[in-house]
Amino acid sequence: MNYSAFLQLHNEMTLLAVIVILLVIDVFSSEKGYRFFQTLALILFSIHTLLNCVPGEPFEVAGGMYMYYPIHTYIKTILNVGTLIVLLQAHRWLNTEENIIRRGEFYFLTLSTLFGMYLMISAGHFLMFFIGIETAALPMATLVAFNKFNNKSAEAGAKYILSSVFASGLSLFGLSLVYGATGSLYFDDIAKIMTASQIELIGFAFFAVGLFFKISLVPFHLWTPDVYEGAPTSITAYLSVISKGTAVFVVFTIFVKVFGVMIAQWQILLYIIIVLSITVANLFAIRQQNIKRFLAFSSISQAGYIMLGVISGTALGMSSLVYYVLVYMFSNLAVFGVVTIIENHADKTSIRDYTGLYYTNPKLSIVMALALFSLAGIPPFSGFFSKYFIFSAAFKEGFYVLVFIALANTVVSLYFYLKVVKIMFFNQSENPIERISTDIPSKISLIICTLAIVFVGLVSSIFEQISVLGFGI
Amino acid sequence: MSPLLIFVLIPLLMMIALFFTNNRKQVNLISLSGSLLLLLSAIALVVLFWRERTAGNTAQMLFAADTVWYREFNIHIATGVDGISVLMVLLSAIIVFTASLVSWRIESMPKEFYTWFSFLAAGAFGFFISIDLFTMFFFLEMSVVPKFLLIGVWGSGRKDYSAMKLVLMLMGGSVLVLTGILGIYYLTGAETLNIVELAHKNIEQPAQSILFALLFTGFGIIGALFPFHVWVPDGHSSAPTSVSMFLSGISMKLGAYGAFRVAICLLPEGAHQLAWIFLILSGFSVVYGAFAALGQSDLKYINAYASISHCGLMFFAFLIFNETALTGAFLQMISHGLITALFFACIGMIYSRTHTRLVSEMGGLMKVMPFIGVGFIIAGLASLGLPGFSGFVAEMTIFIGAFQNSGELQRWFTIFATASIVITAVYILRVVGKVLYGKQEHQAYDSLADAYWWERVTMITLIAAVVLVGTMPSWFSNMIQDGLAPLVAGLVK
Amino acid sequence: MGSILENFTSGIIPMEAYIFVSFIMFFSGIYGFLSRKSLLMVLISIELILNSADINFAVFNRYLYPEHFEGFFFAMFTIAISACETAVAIAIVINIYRNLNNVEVDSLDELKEPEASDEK
Amino acid sequence: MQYTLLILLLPLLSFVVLGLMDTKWKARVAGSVGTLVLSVVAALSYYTAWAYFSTANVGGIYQKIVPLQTVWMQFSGQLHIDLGILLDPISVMMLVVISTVSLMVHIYSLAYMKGEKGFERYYAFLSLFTFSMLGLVVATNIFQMYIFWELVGVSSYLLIGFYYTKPEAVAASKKAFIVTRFADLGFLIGILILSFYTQTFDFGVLNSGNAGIFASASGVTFMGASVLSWAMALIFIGGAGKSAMFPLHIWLPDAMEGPTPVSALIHAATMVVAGVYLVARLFPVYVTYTPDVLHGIAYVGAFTSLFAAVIACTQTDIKRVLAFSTISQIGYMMVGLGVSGYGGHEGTGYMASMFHLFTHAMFKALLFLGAGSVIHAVHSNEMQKMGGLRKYMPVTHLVFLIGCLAIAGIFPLSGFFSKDEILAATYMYSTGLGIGMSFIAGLTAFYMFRLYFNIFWGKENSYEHSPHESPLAMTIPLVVLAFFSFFGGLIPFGKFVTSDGAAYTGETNYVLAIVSVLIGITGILLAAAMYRKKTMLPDRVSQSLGFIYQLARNKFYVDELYLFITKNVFFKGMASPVSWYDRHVVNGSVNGLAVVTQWVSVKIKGIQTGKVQQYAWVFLLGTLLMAFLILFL
Amino acid sequence: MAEQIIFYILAAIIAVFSVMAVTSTRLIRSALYLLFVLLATAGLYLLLGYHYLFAVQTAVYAGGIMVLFIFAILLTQKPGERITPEPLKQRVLAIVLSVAGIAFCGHIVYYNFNRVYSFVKEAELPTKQLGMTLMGTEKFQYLLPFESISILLLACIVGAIMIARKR
Repeated sequence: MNYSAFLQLHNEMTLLAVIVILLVIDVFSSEKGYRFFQTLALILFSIHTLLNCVPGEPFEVAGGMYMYYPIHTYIKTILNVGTLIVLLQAHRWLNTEENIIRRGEFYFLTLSTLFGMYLMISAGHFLMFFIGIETAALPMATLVAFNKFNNKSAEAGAKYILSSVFASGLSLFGLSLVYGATGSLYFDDIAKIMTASQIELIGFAFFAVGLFFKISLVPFHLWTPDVYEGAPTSITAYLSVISKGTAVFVVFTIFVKVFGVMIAQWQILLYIIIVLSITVANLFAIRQQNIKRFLAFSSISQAGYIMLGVISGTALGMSSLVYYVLVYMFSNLAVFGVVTIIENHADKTSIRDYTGLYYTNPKLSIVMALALFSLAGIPPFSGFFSKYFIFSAAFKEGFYVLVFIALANTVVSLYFYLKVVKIMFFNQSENPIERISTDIPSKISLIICTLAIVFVGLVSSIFEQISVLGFGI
Repeated sequence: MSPLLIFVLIPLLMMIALFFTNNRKQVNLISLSGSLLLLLSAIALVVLFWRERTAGNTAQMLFAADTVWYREFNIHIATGVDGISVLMVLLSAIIVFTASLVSWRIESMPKEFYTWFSFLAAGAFGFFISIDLFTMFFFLEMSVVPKFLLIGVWGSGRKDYSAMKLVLMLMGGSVLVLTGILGIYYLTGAETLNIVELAHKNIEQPAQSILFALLFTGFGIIGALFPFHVWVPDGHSSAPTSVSMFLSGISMKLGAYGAFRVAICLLPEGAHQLAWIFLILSGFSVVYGAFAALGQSDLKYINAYASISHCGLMFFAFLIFNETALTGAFLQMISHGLITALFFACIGMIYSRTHTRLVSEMGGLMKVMPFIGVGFIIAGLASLGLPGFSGFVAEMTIFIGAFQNSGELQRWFTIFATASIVITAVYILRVVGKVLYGKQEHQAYDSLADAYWWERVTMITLIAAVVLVGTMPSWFSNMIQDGLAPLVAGLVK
Repeated sequence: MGSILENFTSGIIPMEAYIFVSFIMFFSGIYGFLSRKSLLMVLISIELILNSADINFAVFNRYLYPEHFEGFFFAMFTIAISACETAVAIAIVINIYRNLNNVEVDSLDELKEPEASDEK
Repeated sequence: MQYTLLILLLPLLSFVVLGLMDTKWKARVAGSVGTLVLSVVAALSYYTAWAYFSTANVGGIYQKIVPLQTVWMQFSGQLHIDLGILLDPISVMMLVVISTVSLMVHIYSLAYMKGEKGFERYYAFLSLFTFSMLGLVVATNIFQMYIFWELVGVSSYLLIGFYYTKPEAVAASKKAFIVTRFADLGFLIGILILSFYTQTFDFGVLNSGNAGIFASASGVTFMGASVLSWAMALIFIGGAGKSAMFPLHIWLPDAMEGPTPVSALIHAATMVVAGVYLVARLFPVYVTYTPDVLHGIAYVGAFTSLFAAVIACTQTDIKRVLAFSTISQIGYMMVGLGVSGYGGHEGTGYMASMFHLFTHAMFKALLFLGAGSVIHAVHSNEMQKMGGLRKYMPVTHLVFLIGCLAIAGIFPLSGFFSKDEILAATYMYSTGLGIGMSFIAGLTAFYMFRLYFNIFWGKENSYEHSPHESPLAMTIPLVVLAFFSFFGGLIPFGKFVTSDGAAYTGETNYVLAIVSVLIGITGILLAAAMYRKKTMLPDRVSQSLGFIYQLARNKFYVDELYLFITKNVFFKGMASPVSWYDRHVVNGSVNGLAVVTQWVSVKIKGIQTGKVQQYAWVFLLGTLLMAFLILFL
Repeated sequence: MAEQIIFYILAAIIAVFSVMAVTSTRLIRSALYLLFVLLATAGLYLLLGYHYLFAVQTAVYAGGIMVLFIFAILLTQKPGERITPEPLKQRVLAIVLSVAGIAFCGHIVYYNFNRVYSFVKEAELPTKQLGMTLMGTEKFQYLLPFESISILLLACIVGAIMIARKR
């Protein structure tokens, strides 16, 4: 029994330390000290992020139950940065009267789900993985219902937990079948034993649902718009970026590493799901009026694009995928940042309310526009690069038609992204959103996002770094 | 880093500089000096290019430079110019210069306007100097954002609809192009995206034909090939003047240039295989556009359809696959770019004064604004292919070249396409007659001002260019043939 | 089915019997989840689903792979997880009750696709 | 003889300078500059003619001289467009004609256009026209000819539309340009076909008689005719457009909306004979390889001639009468070319045609300028507003009479000689055609003198302010032209201009000559009887002719037919449907794509009900389908 | 023989009460039926020789979760309140889907587990060994998940409290 091995998990450990410190402060601090709670939390979390951003050598802990590859550092850092941005954006919202007493919980729960995601990423065993997925899901449900006196938020929480539990029930069932067929729950062992027998296949099908639910791919996406609409905006951002990003990464590793034998089968599956996800989500997105609902469908469609990296099943696909997540995170968070600010100040979430935003809040609307362009994949913004790479990765593996369909769908997605831009820029409103003076944390978050949107693509070394490590899996 | 990148850097620097401006004077100063600098650089490029050539440099691409960007995907920032791209850069510089002048007194938000406009320019220049498929596509796509905003914010009429339609259709074209580019890259198995190197690689049939169809259609959409031209009338007519000039002067040329450089040169077999389809489409486009122009009543629509007709001729010439026709095609690109820019400039000037673009509501403007009127007539005469102006040279080269093709279909369609010169004459003269001649429609027009100095400079620059091409065509055709020579060998069967 | 009857007498309970029981439980749960109106009933159904998976794990472990305790522990941890999940779910249900004064699934319909779209 | 370049460059320079200066110069300065330049050009032309005819005759044959030639555009292969100057008998003859008439018009306009707004512009355009026309005639290759052909067209357009505030003038200019452009399309296609088979544009090569260059076209037929015939016929269409042959003649009468000196220069003397010149230029090709086309040209010319003559008898606008007369006379020239053979006696027609071109230019310019002088005095184009002017305008009256006699072919005026040669050639070709042409000659005499008597005799109108003789600047050119018209016929034309370059002196067919003169005199007498005094005779005649008279008076409704075709077929039948199609079908299909997308989007919203159990339903169904797929696919 | 009988009794209980639990119209009865099912499941674990699992199942499910359910039911339902029956269509569809699922999965599972299984009849697992396994960090030892799940529990408690409390 070598407990010192735990020290190797410094990423998880420091996060736990942050969680525990915050919990203790939340519980015991005085009224005065409490004022600096958020600042402290942000500083602590930033320190945690900085401490864990350098990749090390691969290792295993607990007999392969926890596995580390250098690429994990990148994906976790991406998540850290994303979470940090979300926290920055939530800063003002948490300082409002009704939330101030709950902000300790907010930090605690958010970081707990992040911890769960760490576990998902680094798991080498389905038990760890399952615990991770539940740690990421259950506190998340409470976060979704965070505005508990708000009917929408409560309803969203209920919908989220019901769907989530249903998904994990199916997933668990599938897992039991996989276990029955292979006799192990260690990734490596399963990969060795697995033969793609029928029972394994059916187990896989049920198991995959749990993940597809998290990524919200069609047809497992139906909860997404409702939950995104109802949840507090910061949580929606968190859900759409961090939660989804993790799941996507994990899908890749598990599909390739554990279910690599049945690559032919899951490629067919993903083929259909990708086409459905992109198309259906796009079709829905074009008629949305609520910005959050709109972003929900946008994120579903983006998830479909991300899955192109998975379907390729190659190292190139992996690095493209991580890169895509990175870019998607910045772009989406920029949009959510603006949405959060406007919701907090003007309490407006309908797309129509954004009419003429450019004429009252030019900076906000430009950030939003850039982010939307990036999401739509228009150069010179990073979104273009990430899309190109992910298409390349899939194209290289011979998915010509799939790539073409996905590309054709970018036209539709461009339409609805531009619709928002159009509303913001083209016409002046009679009843515009007032001029907003943004709080400093939100500003910082938006600046970070904007810089990233512009430069992540142009600076090739970022991708090079990821791609060097992409071979690690 | 390639010296050619200054063509991208200058607009970007302009954007940065514009960011710090806070009044119209500064904005004008920066836009004027920037675009003038671009124009001078372009002229310098032409001179340097010829000096290099006469010094015996026979490399296909001059001033070539190659920086690795994304190693994983063999994406390089590869730049280089041959005779054709030099001319395209020159054309772009002229149009950017004149277009920035035309909007000298744009009413709302000049700073933002010029910022986006510079961005637009950067994309165009980048496209022409790139010889890497990825960067070409990158720059091609880069213009989507500014176009959308420029039309939507500063446009007129059904601008929302037009901006959206334009961008979506161009995006549709880009989708096909991107698929084609990916196809070329992965199916050749080449470790490069450089178009010069890719030209030596081969792709099996039928993949080559499929890719050609994708690429040519894709670029065809951008270049307004029938029946993918529908963005043109709405887009051009809703855009503000300088953007209209840019759109028809440069943007549509991006499509044609790409169709040649990428689709035809890299996929010659596919091109030969499918030429007949596109030949019919483009030949039809020529006459169709002319007829459609005849049925319009809005000046910008007329010119938009005229553009469709003229651009159809470029595509038509590409598919003839002989050096004469190809030379003609590029001459036509230059010529049409200049003429249509001149046209749009004049229309914009008239519109800004009369606040209508309907032919029926104008009349007798020649008396009120003779300078603009003369410019308009010259644009019209050049457009209908009067000798001495560029249009004639280009069209005749195309017709002669096209008729030298031994294929029956090609020759029949050449004859068919020549019909456009009559129809063009009809609608041009109709417009000139209605707008400039005859009786004045409204008394209020009496007090309208003639061209201001910046408008005069615009028109004179463009007219000078048009006349230069029209009277000294061999300077230009030599440049073009310089670029074509290495390419044609692989094309002509 | 023949083998089950045969095994009935031979002394060893066939594994399929366990699995069959768990399947019945699982799909009852599914049925409940899909059809019942009360949120609490839905939660009860979920318990059934999770529980059936536990049985599977335990049985597979016992019958097929007795050398390690993978299934055993998985079942054990899953029980804990379902406890967590129930706790959270019930908290949320109570919150719903507080807000809406009932626990009907169908009353969760404020968030849905709007009827009309503002497109022309 | 490189100085000939100056003949071209000077008018161009004049155009550029005058155009750029526009209103900055005083009208007088602009006019003088233009006129001065033109006189230099004219002097140079005369010198060139003298030099050419005195030096270029080698072995009895006039050589073609190309003093200047430069490649303007090089195409791949052998094709290239050159710009150069070709001197041969017909081009030199044309140089003389153009510069003479142009100079006269320049001088004449100084007075005629005095005080007009845009005087400077007028002179600029005149210079441009002169440049283009000179460039056309000295073209060394067919493409250069096409280039200047177009330029001529545009300068004609600009000059007709000189009074741009007058809707009729604008319409007329448009019509002229478009009709000729349409004809040019044929020209262009002809050039394309010709160049495709011969791989050359050069007249020198085409006319060299080397059969080798046409070898590749031999045996290629299309719709029963050889492809070469098609090419040459198409080229002729180009010529027919400029020369207003039926049915492309409709623009010419309308073109009279332009200033009268312009009509004299462009629409009487020079540009309208470009078609004749074109056929003459390519005559060796026509006559050797496509005689069928040449015969066609003869019949087209004859018909046009008759047709226009009949119409001319009924018109009341004096400029229109002259315009139809022009058409008729050009028809004559075409007939002359059409019936001609190559060389020697066979080639009489060619020589006669060129001769007639020359004389016609003189007397028609004279007639137009005379008419201008009348119009200047009366401020109207209508015959009814005139009458008895011989008292007020003696000089004009005299020169006009000379012009009328010349065109009527009365010995010894110039028209007699040239027309007689044509008739001779025609009779040589076909007696029937000859009789027809003789009849037309009679008609010509009749309508010209109808015009003459109506203007200068007949009942004296009451004028608001009494007409007076035109100023000197106008009468001097008239007198000069009258001189040429009178004595031009005495030039031994066959010595200079023949189809093969060798001098030829035809023997006069006296019978024919006498008969022709008699026919002419008959026409004159008839006209005198009807119009010399105010009688009821014309009305009665026109009434008795009734229907035919109405047809002729309305120009056989050709204009209306055109209008119908352009309006209903071109605009309503093509342009409107195309733009409708574009807006609704092509555009609609793109918009339709968007609409369909929207529609689907609305249709599928049903799966997003907000009911969590329904979600689970889809969820499970999806799972089972996935399992099914993965197992059985 | 007794084992078989016990098994089939337990199986019957599970099957019958599972179905009843999800079809009953009274919530409190449903909860009770669920309790029976859970206890019967515990019995199955006992049959398999997993005594420790039996204990956990009884304690956590029957002891903890059921209490939560009962509380929740009492909190939200009036005594004797019946749930209005669901529309027939919804139920039929659910039945069809469930039966289809059972048939499909049963088919696949039944015809694919053809490996010889070795049911080793042995006494209860030694608890000490279990404890060591739970606390170890080698392969097939479960300290890491054990620690991780503690975070989950803590987080869920905090979350549940946050949602459920009044403020």
